[in-house]
Amino acid sequence: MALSRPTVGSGSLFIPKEGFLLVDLERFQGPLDLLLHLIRTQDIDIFDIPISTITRQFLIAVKEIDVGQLDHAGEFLEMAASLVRIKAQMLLPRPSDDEDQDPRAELVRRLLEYEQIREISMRLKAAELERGRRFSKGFVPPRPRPRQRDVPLETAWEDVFEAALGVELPEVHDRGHRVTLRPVAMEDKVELILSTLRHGTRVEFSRLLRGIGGVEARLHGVMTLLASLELTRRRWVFMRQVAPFSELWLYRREEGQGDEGGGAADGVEAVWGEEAADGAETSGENEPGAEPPHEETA
Amino acid sequence: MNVAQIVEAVLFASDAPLKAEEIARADESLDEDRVEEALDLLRRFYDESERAFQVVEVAEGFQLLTRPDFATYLERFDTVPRPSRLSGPALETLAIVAYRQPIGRIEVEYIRGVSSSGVLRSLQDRGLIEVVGRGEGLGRPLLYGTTARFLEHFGFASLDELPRPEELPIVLRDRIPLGDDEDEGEDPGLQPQLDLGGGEGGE
Amino acid sequence: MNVAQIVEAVLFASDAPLKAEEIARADESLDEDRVEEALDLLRRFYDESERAFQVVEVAEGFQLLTRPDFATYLERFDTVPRPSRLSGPALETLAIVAYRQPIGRIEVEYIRGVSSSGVLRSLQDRGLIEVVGRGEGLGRPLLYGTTARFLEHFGFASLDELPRPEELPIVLRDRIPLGDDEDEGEDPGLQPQLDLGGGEGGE
Repeated sequence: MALSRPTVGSGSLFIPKEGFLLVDLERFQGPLDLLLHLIRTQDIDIFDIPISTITRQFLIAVKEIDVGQLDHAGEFLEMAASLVRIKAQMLLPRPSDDEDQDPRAELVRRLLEYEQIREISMRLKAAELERGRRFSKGFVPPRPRPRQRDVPLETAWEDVFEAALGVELPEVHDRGHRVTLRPVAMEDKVELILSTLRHGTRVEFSRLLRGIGGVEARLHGVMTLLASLELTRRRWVFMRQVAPFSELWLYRREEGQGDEGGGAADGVEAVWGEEAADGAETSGENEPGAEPPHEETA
Repeated sequence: MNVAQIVEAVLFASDAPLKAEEIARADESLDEDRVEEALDLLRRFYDESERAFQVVEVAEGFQLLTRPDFATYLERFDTVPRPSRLSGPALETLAIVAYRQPIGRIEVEYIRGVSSSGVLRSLQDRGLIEVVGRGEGLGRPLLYGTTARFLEHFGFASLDELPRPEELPIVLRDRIPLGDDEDEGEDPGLQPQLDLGGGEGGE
Repeated sequence: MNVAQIVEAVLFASDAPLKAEEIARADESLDEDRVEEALDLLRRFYDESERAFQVVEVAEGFQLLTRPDFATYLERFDTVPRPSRLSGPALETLAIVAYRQPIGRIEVEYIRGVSSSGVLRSLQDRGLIEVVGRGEGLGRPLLYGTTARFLEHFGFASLDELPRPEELPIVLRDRIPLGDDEDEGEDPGLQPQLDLGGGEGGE
């Protein structure tokens, strides 16, 4: 991923002066941290965030993410999606200009709250450091512990019974901790779309999300959309929607329609190309049309 | 044996803070008040005789700890256990739990913007937070709160010693355009929950 | 900082006895002789001011320990049985074991959604549950059930007396099977908890 910096051919994109965007994303604890960094280092009034500028900068930074490596890549992308949504909402005429209707309000609230939490955790760190300068008694001779068995128990059956009434099987995501720990990988979605389209010429977007519910649904939706956009940009698929909010269809582009060189200068291209190639290899399928524009040298 | 001696022996033989009423269990002749008196006496004696340790109020109890000035000498010894340091994510998560307890995982994740089950788990394993109940709603989510060990780790006497939001440079009140919260219904800043901490302090 | 203070701090905070030459490493200004002098000074001071602790020389070096005369208080302090209540997690775990016995740790953790080896251990220590057998499958897991003490404490003549009203969660009332992977013995989703569970059990 270090190969291509966001040189981003299109001149429309904001290129930071000092290059502060070229920071190690691992340094940031999450999307809110990154957003705050962008806002605070540029002396932006947090109550009047220039949403399109910030969105652009955020997207540039997020393009740096190597999804396979960064723990929280999914969350960065989810934030990217909601920034884009806010940006779109800003363009819509609002009923009145009262502040409550500002699409940015919730984001601002979250950012301020997060900043406060960060300040508190810095204070905690200082307290930890201070406490670390004091030492307790190092050696305490072990003495026999009282036998728990001899300890009178004050608990009544009602307490146990009440606890029994409260027992509930946790939701799937609650016990499958790995599910939430590991972000939804975009390459999986790319692979899902490609393999689905191998068996048919088109597929509904909603069908790609079938069977996914609960808290995960949103993230899966975002990742599937991003994967679709990526494949569209690479001209492996195209998308069609008849009317706003109607079903979104993904169509397979026929062989030969694929654009060999398609935007290969873009940094993202290389990253995704690599992962898509890996995916194709493991599944043992290498359709000529689906050959990613990627050289094995990297 | 006078009271101060007994109290000193008990403090000296413990590796964790003890509440006055716990210390009082050492002898029938003791009660909380007499223990507190003895603690005062010891505190003054250690100060006047310039002991290397003092009586420190931690986690709603009392503990003998070395004065901070001796840290540089002590850090050279392998036989002196090193204090542990928490990671950035752990501190951030603890800050949220401390101020918003009882709080569920989903809310923690909404505030942090990143998934947090791993870090919550590890804080639980270190005894810094614990499950304090279950919330309403779908799946009756587990709610977390801080433990006595949390206070101990940071050297706080009680939750009251946490910085109050109004002391922080970033002020949440007043200026926030509290809009129609789109999905998360409840999210009333940090303010109200602090009372909770205060109430527990128990004076 | 005088020499005696430094020596006192080191002796206090060290978790093992130290020889005079080891203590001398605390500061460049120290050597074995000066440490020995300081040790003498401390020894006399503790005696004269009738501290509850003293400098003790053992084979491996010097240590600060409480005087033997206080042993009875310390013992008492530790063994006075204080009536205690079960915590929320303990109540929940006990309820699950009571209604689903015999049950293994993995299943308890599956239902609770959190690692439970610590809380199972403490219920065992309290004599409320015990190992009643081993399950089938990988590793032949220990199965827990309630004890006679459990029945006695809660006033049941036998387990048949446990109420099973309608409002009891179905997972406890009808003992619905847990997941489709039960027969495989190991739920991959539980893996992380397994590791952590092991850690939590430690003293």
